[in-house]
Amino acid sequence: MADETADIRRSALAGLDLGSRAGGAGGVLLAEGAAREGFVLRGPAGDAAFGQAVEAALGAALPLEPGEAGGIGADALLIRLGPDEWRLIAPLSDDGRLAARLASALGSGPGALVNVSSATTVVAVAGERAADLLATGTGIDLDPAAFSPGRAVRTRIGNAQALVHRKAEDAFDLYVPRSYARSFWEWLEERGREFGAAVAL
Amino acid sequence: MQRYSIFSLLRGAFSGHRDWEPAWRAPEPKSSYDVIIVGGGGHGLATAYYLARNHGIANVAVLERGWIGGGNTGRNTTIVRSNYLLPENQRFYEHSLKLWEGLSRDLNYNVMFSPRGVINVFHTDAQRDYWVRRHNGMRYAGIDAELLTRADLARLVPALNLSPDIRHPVVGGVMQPRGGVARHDAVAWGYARAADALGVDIIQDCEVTGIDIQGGRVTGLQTSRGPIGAGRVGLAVAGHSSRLAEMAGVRLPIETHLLTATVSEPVKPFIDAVVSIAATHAYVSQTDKGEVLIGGSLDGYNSWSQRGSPARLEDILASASEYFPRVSRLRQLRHWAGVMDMSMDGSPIIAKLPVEGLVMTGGWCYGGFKATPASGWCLAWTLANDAPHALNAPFSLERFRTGAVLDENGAGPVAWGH
Amino acid sequence: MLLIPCPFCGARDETEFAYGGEAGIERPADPEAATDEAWTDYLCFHDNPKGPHRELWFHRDGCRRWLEVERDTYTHELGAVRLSRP
Amino acid sequence: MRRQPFRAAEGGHLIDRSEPLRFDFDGHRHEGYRGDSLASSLLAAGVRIVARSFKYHRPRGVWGFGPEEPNAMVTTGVREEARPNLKATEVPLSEGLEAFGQNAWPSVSWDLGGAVGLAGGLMPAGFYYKTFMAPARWWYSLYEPLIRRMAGFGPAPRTPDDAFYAKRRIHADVLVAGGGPAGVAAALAAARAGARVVLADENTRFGGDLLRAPGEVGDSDGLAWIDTATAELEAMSHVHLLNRATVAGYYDHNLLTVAERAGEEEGAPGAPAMRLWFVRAREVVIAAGAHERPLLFDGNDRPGVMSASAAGGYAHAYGVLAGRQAVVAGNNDSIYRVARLLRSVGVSIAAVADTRSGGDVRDLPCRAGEAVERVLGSRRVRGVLLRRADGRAGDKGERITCDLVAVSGGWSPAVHLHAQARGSLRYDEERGLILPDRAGGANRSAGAGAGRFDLDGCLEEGWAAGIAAAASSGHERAAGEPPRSPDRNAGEAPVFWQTGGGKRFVDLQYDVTAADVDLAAREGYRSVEHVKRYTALGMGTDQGKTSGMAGLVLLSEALGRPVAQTGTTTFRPPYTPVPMAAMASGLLGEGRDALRRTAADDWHEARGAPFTAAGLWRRPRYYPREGMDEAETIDAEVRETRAGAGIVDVGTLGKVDIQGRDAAAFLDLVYANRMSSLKTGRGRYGLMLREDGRVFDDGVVMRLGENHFYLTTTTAHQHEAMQHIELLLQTVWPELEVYATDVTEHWFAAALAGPGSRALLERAAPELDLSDDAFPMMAVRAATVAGLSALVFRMSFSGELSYEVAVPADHGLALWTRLLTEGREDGLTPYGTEAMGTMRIEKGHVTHAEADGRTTPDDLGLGRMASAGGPAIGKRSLELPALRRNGRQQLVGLSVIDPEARIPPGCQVVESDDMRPAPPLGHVTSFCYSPTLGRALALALVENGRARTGQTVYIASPVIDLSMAAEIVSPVFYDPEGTRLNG
Ligand SMILES: Cc1cc2nc3c(=O)[nH]c(=O)nc-3n(C[C@H](O)[C@H](O)[C@H](O)COP(=O)(O)OP(=O)(O)OC[C@H]3O[C@@H](n4cnc5c(N)ncnc54)[C@H](O)[C@@H]3O)c2cc1C
Ligand SMILES: NC(=O)c1ccc[n+]([C@@H]2O[C@H](COP(=O)([O-])OP(=O)(O)OC[C@H]3O[C@@H](n4cnc5c(N)ncnc54)[C@H](O)[C@@H]3O)[C@@H](O)[C@H]2O)c1
Ligand SMILES: Cc1cc2nc3c(=O)[nH]c(=O)nc-3n(C[C@H](O)[C@H](O)[C@H](O)COP(=O)(O)O)c2cc1C
Ligand SMILES: [Zn+2]
Repeated sequence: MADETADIRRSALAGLDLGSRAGGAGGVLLAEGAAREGFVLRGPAGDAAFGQAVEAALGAALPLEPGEAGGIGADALLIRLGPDEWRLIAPLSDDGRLAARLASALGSGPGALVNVSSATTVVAVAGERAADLLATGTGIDLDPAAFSPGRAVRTRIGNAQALVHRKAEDAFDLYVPRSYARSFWEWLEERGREFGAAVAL
Repeated sequence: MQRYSIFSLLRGAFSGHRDWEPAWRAPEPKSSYDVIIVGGGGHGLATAYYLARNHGIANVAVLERGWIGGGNTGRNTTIVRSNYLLPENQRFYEHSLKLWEGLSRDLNYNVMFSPRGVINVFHTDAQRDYWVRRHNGMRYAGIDAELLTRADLARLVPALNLSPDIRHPVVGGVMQPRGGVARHDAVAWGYARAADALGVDIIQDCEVTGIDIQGGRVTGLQTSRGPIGAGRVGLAVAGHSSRLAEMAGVRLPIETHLLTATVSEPVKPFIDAVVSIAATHAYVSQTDKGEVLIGGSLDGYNSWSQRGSPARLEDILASASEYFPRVSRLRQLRHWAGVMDMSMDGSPIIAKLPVEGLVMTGGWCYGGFKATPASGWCLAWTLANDAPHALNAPFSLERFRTGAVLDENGAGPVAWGH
Repeated sequence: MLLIPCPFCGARDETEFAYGGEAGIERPADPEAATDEAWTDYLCFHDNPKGPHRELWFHRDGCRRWLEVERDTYTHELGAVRLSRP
Repeated sequence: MRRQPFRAAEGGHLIDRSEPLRFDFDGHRHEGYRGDSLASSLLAAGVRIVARSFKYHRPRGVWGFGPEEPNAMVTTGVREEARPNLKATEVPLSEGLEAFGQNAWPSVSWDLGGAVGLAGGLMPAGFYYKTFMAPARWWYSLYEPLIRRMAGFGPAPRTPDDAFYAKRRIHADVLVAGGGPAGVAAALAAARAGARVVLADENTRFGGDLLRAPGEVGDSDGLAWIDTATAELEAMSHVHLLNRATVAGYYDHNLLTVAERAGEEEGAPGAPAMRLWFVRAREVVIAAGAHERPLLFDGNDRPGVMSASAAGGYAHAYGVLAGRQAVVAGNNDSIYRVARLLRSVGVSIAAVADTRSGGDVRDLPCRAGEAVERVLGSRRVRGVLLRRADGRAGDKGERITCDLVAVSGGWSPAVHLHAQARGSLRYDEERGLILPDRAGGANRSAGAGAGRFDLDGCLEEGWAAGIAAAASSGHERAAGEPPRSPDRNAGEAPVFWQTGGGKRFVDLQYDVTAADVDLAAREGYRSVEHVKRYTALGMGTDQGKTSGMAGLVLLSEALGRPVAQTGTTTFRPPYTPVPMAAMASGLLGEGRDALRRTAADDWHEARGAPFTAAGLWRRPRYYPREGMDEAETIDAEVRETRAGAGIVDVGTLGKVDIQGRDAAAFLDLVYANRMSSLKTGRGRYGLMLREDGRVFDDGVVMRLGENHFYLTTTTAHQHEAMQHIELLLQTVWPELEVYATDVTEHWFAAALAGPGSRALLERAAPELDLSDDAFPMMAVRAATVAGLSALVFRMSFSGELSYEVAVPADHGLALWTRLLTEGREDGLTPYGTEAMGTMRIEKGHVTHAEADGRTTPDDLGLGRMASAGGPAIGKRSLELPALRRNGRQQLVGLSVIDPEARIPPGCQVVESDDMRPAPPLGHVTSFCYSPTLGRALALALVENGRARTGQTVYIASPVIDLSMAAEIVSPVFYDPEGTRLNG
């Protein structure tokens, strides 16, 4: 299935021809992250049945700390984004299996699951100056003590809203709305001049 | 009143300027007045002046809690125009503009009204349709209005960015040639001096703290300088309207908001018209002293602080730099904010309140400086005749009860949306 | 620039929020039964104090919750902040 | 002649003599050293006149040392590169720098504008309010242009500033503003205690006043201690040291802006010209030092009259002699220190005049109880007249030859940041100082900025402030011992300001004299704010840093009231001017407003489509064709769609997923018409009202399951609609179990329209039964279309048989291109927003041009629809009298009678075609040329419009002098029976 979609799937950044911009080595590297599946999970955090259903379906506990990004297996995540909102992120190769399990576990109980896989574009920002680059456009405190690796928050960066997943102290995945992605990328590159930002493929 | 003219200045030069009289007296409050105006901004002072001049009512005091002209009159971007959409507003603001045109001579005080043209530029078909329609409507109301091509804009405002490659390119504009700017402080001072000369008492450092009402009728005011009796009371306190009305037990459809303005360091003239930019809501002009004067939209939440947010400032300055790229080479000198009386439909209230003898002018939103003469003129009429003039009859309080609101922007009952 | 302590997200800049005006205005339970006066009170006649104010803010770029914030409209000092719907 | 005649042979800790730099001032070549400021190098070169004053064009020299400079305003760079209004004291010297004095022609030393000064008598404060009034026209046509030309300091900019400016947001426990002894002590203490510290100072080097005058800390040189301390701070990872960084503004909730002139730093190629920091600090320590005050005497603006600490500073920091022979005059002990500093570089001291009686120092030519009465010399200082300070009668005074008058009127603490934070101020009568009182945020002031003038006191206060600030932000590690200094002399100055008469300048920049202040007071401008606005005192680019206090005292004297009652004007940001380009950076173009693109955007672009804006989105207007102009192309797109099939990108519509037990009940409250009666698999057009009864938004609601809906909003209102839905769910009906999710970004959608659309879709989605029975109007089905999983809705905006196909946006371009390929043989026509608009006008569908926030459902002819549902949002308002009254404007169609006529934008609808003022009946909301009907059509809102059907009215645009007759008709021009919806 993944192969079949390869030729029909088109990134929001395709028109930028990142290949032609690649190169250079500076304090920060920008790259388009691999496309992923995304699902909005809604439901009552305090409802034990809901929590159990999620846990049963995913094999991982429902994250309850704001910004907590719970791992599901090796490469899927469930992130707490709001009092009744989570984001399930899974590799394309999962092909909707996690979501399907989740949907059937929720059954007719309270909650909702919505596919938003195409809604965001992933921009990876990494390197020594990665946090400084983000700090040109966001007001959240990026000090690792305040925003530790492994966590994820939704905020505003520059000209777009972004879900920021801090993978490591100096590596971030930004999930930005698809229609904003090009403008956001260009903004990021322009702000990155200060750090000698380079584009990686 | 000592007349001002080039000759009086010459005389002054020879006497070392020792003989200038105070522009207005600093009287002690009397125990009572026929009419008291609360608020020594442009509107209050103009009301007092027109009461004395047009209606022969001179036993009048203007009470100002600080110094006259220190409210929004002293902190606005000074744009004067009558380019409104709704007929009620067109009629009123055009009356005001006509008063502006003769104001310096009327007051014998140069308020530097400068009809250099007010231009609105637009970027999309929808904006074009709206602005042209508005200006066509002005023509039908007997108001001057013109359509500008990009070539016209290039000629009138060479500093304007007409590049097709910017985010929201300018596709055209409209202009009210008779619109312009005026020297804000001079408006307060000129009205004060002229009113004082007709016998009005201007009392500064006098805060109104209560409104005395007996049998449903206003009888006087409590102030920081003691009680003062009053036959009638006019409120002209802009952002403070709801507080004063509340003293009389009246609630108003007005909220108080923050609006920032800023100036650059002064340079030689390079922007001669007033330009408003639809896409980013910024307005730009250059003062006679040389500063580029820039305004934008509200910070967007209730506030009496007179201190705006740097985020709004970034936004305003980015808009100004986008459309006047040369401005980016200047430096920002100072910024400040005002206490804005935002009404629930974006139009003013000049009306009798549900207490006998109590009237108000307020709810001026972004646009009350230009209204100063007509607001004073109408409020004076309403006070003198105990009934609104046809010009201000639509600006009633009842319209918010009946739904007959005058919503220029179609924003609905959201004060900060106007 | 205000720093609003969102009970869910933590302190965030004002620019992440949209303002919603006075909080706690009761919508008439049966609008059809409300008098014009009561209805337009609800629509147009709101509190506008210089001082403590209870108001709504939408955390648009964060948890997307409406918050009820106590804020002094003169000093901008903040008091209690809670989620409008817990 | 020596290149730098006024440079001492040695000394100057800020300069590097091994690196001489050349520069031009007003076209003359000079030389200075790396590390010099333009001011110090001009002084070294012997240039004394550097600017002309604002009003009278009097010659002006350097007065100060830093940002307080009121006089030495220069322009650097030529023509396109010119930067006006820079203070020579703040411009670092660089190789090849070109600078020009301002406000003068042809040059500052020979300025023809000086003639204006001769008419000075005619120009007292506020003179322009008193004249130029008649005839009215002359003000605007004659006087004002003249005044405008005379005013303004530097040249108007000719080009944008396209240097790179950076921004950075940062959080700190403690921000220390000012890096003098107090600030460095505070930063060190706080950092050692464990706090995250930002220390910002506007100078190139930390040290504050120690840069200007030596001092001792511990038992070593003060600057050496500063270096040690900053090195320790530098090494800590939780500390940020910012040089050349001015704390510009103090805002709500302890957000401060810091403008760092990063580009001036050597060895930082590619550094931004400036980096604007937004520091969110838990605590702030304000250690901003103090500004030296002037003395008022006749001619106190002559080049050669200078702040004493600045004169000393030029000697100490740059090895520059601000003159050969100096009179040092003042009212406090600092003048002795300055005199010695000057002497140490070779300035001969002609006299040290102390207004006080004591203070005699043997090694200097002291004159106790004496003050400068008047300056001699017309273009620059040639001497002074000294007189008894107590103004004894009969005292003729003594003339003393000199070329430098270094004056100190005491110090004014820099309370700007404290005041910006809305801290209160108090006036210390005895010391003549305005001091910070109650703090207006989480901040504390320390050192000279808080009125402590001895070095030991500054260190002590700074240290204590650092400890306290760290503690308040939760850091209490032991910080060690505070630094101390043997200097405990506070050097207090009695309040003393002026001597004699003559032209005594208070505000050097705006040429405000003591007489002007007096005049303002006599004319009734008695509030300090009135005096400021009437005379312009303190409104210059220096914002009155040196003049404010003098003005205040003069006004108080004129009014006979205590200074404390006079009060100050309001301190406002920025502390010193900030480049507009720095504020704007990152927010230009798409940086401010992202350009939203649909998934098929690349295709539209490649096809050469011109775009139109729809909110932040861009949409293709039409697809250009060889040999056709715009109008012809649009007509063709319409005709081909109506005759065959067309496809349009509708990816910009807002889309919301609604789920939950109470979803249906909730939608009944949100929409004016009922939604709960929808069957699964079916959709309905819905109208959302604002609570005031006006139409807010419209769209289609589809029921995908019992508790699952999918709805569309207009492109313009997608965010507002989502916010509105959340507001209702979270504040009005929190008990409802409904989850609303914005899925606008996930879905791409294209509409196939036209009689040929069914056949085409049949081929693209072979499993789908498209017969009217299986797939009726307003039905929705999941299907595979062109090999992609999709949702298909049958609905119509164009009035033709039409299907909307939605796929995840990542597949959007594939869907678009596959459908076009599929439809090639049917002549499938891609059409843009223009053709779409034309077709919707022909069908009388409304958009925001009609639903403009003022119209009710009934106004738009949708009254029946609204009355169908239950008590939804906005319904109650429809009962208000003004919304029910007769005579409201109603939506009608206008059919232009002359088939050749075309409607211009922005028309009014009127009863007569003479275009004379008259109240219009209404206005055109949307208009087009209808290729289908062969004439121009419009939708319009017209007073009592529906009752006027059949009448002839005029569509008119007076601004272009055009009008045309039209008939009022039903707004549904095309296929009113709707038969074409069935193909
Ligand atoms: C930044 C900004 C830009 C603007 N730009 C424009 C523009 O370009 N064009 C335009 O037309 N309008 C503009 N406005 C609006 C305009 O400034 C105001 O509407 C107008 O000046 C109001 O005048 P006023 O006399 O009603 O109020 P003010 O000048 O505010 O006067 C009200 C007075 O009432 C006094 N007062 C309040 N309470 C009491 C009390 N209890 N007792 C005694 N006195 C009291 C206040 O101290 C104040 O002096 C702008 C406003 C701002 C803030
Ligand atoms: N009578 C006297 O002789 C006399 C009077 C006053 C001060 N002093 C001496 O001055 C020193 C005072 O020490 P201190 O540390 O309090 O002050 P300081 O003047 O030494 O240092 C303050 C520093 O803050 C900087 N600054 C001010 N505002 C700023 C802003 N907004 N942004 C960035 N930087 C800013 C200044 O440029 C300066 O470098 C002591 O050595 C004291 O003895 C002497
Ligand atoms: C049209 C206009 C021009 C101004 N020009 C200047 C100026 O050149 N210099 C200055 O310091 N302030 C200028 N100001 C701002 C005032 O100093 C002051 O900030 C403003 O009137 C608000 O008052 P406040 O700051 O005392 O609250 C100007 C204000 C206005 C309304
Ligand atoms: Zn939040």
